[in-house]
Amino acid sequence: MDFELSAAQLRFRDEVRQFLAGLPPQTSAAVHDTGTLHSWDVHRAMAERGWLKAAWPVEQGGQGRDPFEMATLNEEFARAGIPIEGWLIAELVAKTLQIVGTQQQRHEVIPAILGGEILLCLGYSEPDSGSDVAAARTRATRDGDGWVIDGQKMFTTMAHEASYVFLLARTNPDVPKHRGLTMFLVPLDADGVQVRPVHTLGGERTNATFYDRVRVPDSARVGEVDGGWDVMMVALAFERQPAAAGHLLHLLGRALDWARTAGPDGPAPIERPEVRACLARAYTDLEVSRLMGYRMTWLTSRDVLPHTEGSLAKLFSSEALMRASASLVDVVGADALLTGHGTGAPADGWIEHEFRHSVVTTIYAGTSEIQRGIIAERHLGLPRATARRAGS
Amino acid sequence: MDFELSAAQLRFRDEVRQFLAGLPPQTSAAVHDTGTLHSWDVHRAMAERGWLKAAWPVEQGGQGRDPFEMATLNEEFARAGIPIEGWLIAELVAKTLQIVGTQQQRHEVIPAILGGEILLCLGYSEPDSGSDVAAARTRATRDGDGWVIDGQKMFTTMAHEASYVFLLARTNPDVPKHRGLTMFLVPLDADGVQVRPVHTLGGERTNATFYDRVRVPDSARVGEVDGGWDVMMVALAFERQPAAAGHLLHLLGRALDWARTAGPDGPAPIERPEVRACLARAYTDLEVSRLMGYRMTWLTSRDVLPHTEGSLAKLFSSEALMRASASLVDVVGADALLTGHGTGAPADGWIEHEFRHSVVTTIYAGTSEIQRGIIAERHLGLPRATARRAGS
Amino acid sequence: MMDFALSSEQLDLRAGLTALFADHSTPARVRAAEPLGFDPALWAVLGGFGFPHLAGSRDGAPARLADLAVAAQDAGACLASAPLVETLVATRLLDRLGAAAGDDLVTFSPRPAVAGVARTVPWAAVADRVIACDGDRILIAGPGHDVERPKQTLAGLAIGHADLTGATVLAEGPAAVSAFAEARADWQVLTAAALAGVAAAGLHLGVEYAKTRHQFGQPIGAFQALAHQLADAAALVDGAQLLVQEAAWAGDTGSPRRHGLAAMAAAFAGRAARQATDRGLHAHGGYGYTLEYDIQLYFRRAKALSLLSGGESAAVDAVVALALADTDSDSDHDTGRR
Amino acid sequence: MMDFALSSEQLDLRAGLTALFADHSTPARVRAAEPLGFDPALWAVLGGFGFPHLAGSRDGAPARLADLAVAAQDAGACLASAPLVETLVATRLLDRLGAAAGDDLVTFSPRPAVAGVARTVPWAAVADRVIACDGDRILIAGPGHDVERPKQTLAGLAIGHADLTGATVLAEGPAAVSAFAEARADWQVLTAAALAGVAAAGLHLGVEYAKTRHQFGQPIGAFQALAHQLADAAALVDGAQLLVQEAAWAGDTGSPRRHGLAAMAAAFAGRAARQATDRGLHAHGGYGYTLEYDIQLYFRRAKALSLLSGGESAAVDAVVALALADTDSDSDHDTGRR
Repeated sequence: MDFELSAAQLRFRDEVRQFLAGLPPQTSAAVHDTGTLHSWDVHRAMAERGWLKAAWPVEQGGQGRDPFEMATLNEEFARAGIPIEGWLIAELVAKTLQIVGTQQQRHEVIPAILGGEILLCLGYSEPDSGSDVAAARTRATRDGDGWVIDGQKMFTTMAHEASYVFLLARTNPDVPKHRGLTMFLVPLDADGVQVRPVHTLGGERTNATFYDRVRVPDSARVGEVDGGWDVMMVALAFERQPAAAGHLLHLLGRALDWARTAGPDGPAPIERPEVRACLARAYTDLEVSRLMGYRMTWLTSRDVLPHTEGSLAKLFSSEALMRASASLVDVVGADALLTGHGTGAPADGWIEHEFRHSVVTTIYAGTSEIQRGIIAERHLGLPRATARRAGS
Repeated sequence: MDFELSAAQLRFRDEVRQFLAGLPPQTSAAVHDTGTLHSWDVHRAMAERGWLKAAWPVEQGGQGRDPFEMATLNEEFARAGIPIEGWLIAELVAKTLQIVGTQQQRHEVIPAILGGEILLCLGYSEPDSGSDVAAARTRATRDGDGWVIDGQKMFTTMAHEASYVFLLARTNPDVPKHRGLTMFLVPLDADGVQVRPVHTLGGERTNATFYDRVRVPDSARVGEVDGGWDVMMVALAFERQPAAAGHLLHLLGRALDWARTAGPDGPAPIERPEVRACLARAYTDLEVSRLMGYRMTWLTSRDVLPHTEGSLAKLFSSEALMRASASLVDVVGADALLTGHGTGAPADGWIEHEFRHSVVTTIYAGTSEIQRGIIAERHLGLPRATARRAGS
Repeated sequence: MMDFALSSEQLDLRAGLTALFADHSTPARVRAAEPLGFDPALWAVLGGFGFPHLAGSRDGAPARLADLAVAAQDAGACLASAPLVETLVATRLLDRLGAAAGDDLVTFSPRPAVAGVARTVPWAAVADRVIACDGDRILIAGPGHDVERPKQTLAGLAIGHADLTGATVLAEGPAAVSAFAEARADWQVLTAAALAGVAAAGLHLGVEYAKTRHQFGQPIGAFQALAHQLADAAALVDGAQLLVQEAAWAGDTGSPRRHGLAAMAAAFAGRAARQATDRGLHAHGGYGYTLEYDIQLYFRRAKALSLLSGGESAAVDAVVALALADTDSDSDHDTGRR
Repeated sequence: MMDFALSSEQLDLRAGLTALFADHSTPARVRAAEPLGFDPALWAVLGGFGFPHLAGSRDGAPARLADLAVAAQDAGACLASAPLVETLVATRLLDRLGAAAGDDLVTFSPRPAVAGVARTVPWAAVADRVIACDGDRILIAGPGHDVERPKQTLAGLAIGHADLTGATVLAEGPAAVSAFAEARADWQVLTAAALAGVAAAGLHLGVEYAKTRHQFGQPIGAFQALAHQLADAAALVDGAQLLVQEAAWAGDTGSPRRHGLAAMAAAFAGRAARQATDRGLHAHGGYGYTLEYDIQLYFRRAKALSLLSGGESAAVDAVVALALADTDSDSDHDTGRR
């Protein structure tokens, strides 16, 4: 049993911290204020340091960083409040293409991703299929050597900055829903693609994307025809650790700064018992969230596929984030009504910001209900329901 | 809108309070310590005052008390911690017999109940049917002019003090489960009846009762053959208000007494912020529970059948009782490990006692899950499920 | 004798306001009034309806808080972008102090001033005058008073910090302290009513969405886990409505329990509104997080009003005092506990 | 390098104890030991296994807290009616103070004495000696010390109040304060381990019951509402186990985070155990409330150990101190937040 990073891992963490310390002041606020949780400046600076391919083997031009180093990199960016959504999504697709992509896809797309030239977005969710993602209705129809895509995707975050959408489409409506799906890599500048902004409670911009007779060659297909579900499972296994733990880390940092700073009209908030109780509860939940995350990293480092550890981590950390941010707003009190960064709001607006953001963390990447269902069935071995009867 | 009892109602409340004040000290502890939440002394004293038939019309020998007076009587006994389970169960059956019983049953059984001579118990639950009470398997088989009863009932509280069990039995196994049940009034001294004590976490004694070829005449039948479910619905409508609100009232009284008494080693607990916060939360929940209860009384007083008001009251007050008693035990601290009445335990052991008792209030008379189901479907109009699928 | 029914006057008031808000406080209008959160056209219509003057006494009899609570609840349910609660409270306070209420927009600071500034006062950014308590004095500032307007707030409400330098003294000494306590209790009851309205409407949005949204072959509201979360919220919403009614009645009858009940109602209605809108939003899945759906408006308003009222911690002292007073009054009859 | 795996020694220890408890700490034995909660025969068997001496140092190297935590967790899972945690803590403390541990049953008071009395000390009712802290002194009382034994307790644990009059001073001054702080942290970690064991076993009982109990034509564990309550509890149980491991490791490595983590682990494991046993009991329906089912034993033990540890409020100061120290240490690298 060991709960410490190795000396090499700590060295890399310090390198990341130095990078973050060298960013212009207000980078975090500026990136958030654009609504797009991606900064090309930061992205290119990361590319310069080779970090976009840090996890890639040295023989493939990467840095051969181990899973703990990668987790640390994520965590330090989260702590500093610098969003790297764009990179995380693109890297996830790159890793998936490395396994299931064609040689052409691997050679054309992966270097552009890892070099920091392009971003990608995920086209899974649709207006009528969120939790039930396999119910996707966007169609891909054979057209000679290629395909024609028609439909709509929802929550295609980064689509307005991305070059491709990694798109789940129905190619066979006559088989069980999981078995009639195929994955495509669709260029967002193709004719017939439209991107409409969707703004959110947390201030982030996401998008609805529309596909009207969009033609792609068969080389845009990723994986087998009707094998899209399997491709998506590969991609899901690469999903980063739950983002909620990173948000909790960021929130607690901001909250602790706020709590130990004396205000003009009195002692530091941390002197108040309800502030201390709230911080203690939240900090404990943060520790547990981080341990759950590091355990997933540890499994990855041993090439063990997580079983239900991911669901436990996702459920716990996102619910903890909601609880913590809501209570912290409460202990800030009426002044928490004041919001925004650089406006004189308490904790420069970050406590209130994380509160508004937190609600989505129990929704995306599998709602808390989905996670509880997985834990109930696969972790606890509870039976599946056959039917629900009256009043029960 | 009015939230005050009338002068007559207040006079009756004072009468009840004077009665309770005149009981020997430690009556509450003594009754609880027997495990049987019934005192024949108290019961007979109530009978002397005519309170056992207080709700009965004057022309039938009762006192014609209105629903608010009856609610007040219940509440004052609850506040004083004097259990009247025995009377409440017996009265419920008396009211049911008054509507659906035969003339013989009304003349023989009701006066004995209202005179304080006999108690009854309810034989609904079985080892394999708790929430799903209509799944009862205890059989009643025709035998000449009478019936033979075989089976087992669970949670037949008061059976060891009662003269009859109001028993739900299956008379027809070949129809949908709700339609093959019949209700009987079975004498507990009949041959073949056995009563086995079952002790509980809260200290109360309940019973398992066994029925081995128990013969009863057809005159023991209550309501139509295969009409038992309808009879039970009549009885359910007479179920008193949720007992949890009364327990919360009792708990808060004890807790406030404890909180404002200075200990040997320091100031009164009520000076501690966490004690105050806990009391304020619990007292607020008590006020809401009482309002929900009084609203049901008000509906009764206007001869309106409650719709989902009972479920809202039951769910809220029992969950509030669990929360309140668990938190109060926590603020009492390590000394809450000391238990029992008259042993020097904090609050004479009552906070810890209500904590142990509270867990059953979210289970009996319809679990919280049953109540939430009723509220979801009938109060909110949410649809019933047809099936539950993977992970959701 | 207890009676939970609304009076026919209250039912008429509700019907009138429901119609008014359906025309003049649509979600589109609520959005258009953001970020400040004030809709002058709606305010003018409410003025035509008689607000806030109908909070004053007529023929010597003060307006009933229970009626005003009906109005506040309706306004909350439609997220009315108008200073209804605070102007009603200010009108009642001026009435109580024997001061004439003009046609100015007068708002009320529910929290006492600190260092001569009333901070985070709802509607101060658009009010002509601000009433606040500073020590044992009740002050009224403006017009032309110095108000700092924050750039952004969680949910409109035209928040401002009002500098009370040079403000007129309306009352001082024990009479002022006591009048402020009454006004604060009025504010708590009416804010609780608004929160109960937000809670009920937010829950309703979640329930209606859950009835129509299908996943895994059935409406999501048929999934027990989601349905039960909404049922728990429904119990809180129901409790909040009852508590608001009782607290308003206590204010109208001068019950000694009125201050405790007002604090209780504000805290509980805040809890109900936060949970109902939170679960209502969650029921919407990813759509609940988008600005295109209305539930986020309710979610933000619930938290904002709850923060203004100080939440549960602000109610502790008043509720504990009520609990102790009730206990003493119940044991006047020398029941004791056996 | 992080490693979450138990060592082979720990796995062996667990296997040995699992077999031992399966024979000597059955539910029947746990019931038979009530109300006092002490099973002398089990204690003798544990003595044969090497408890509590194996908490002492061997060849100059102190026993590992991580190993003792494995034992405490197994004991918790079987509700062992024996003073395992407290005697291990006492042995480590005596070892640290250079005092010889005899064959006496020596228990440890996790809370300091008040007015010369160590109140509510686990196992004081059956111990030969009691170690307690009074001001800046560590005292050891007995044999023949004056112990008041409460008649009834929530869950056995042979609670007693020990009068420390005339007790022997083991240490005093700053060294004593610091030694007590270490011992208290040890106690928190091992109690957290016991609570994690209670939590996991209580949850397991609830889950197994829910798999077999049928209502409305299906196992009740297939109803989403119940299944999801158990899933939430499972996440807490999992978190408690991780936190116990980390806190034990921090104690063994002398990490400056050890006191904060020990307090955190005790508070969190208490939360997990309370919720897991509460939901486990609820899953049993009416049967959970009867003394015939084992879940109530777990429910009571979870609350009792949690009360002994002081729950979450007792952990606040240590956790806040940890949070501040972590923040300062992280910003030594001058990252700042952007």
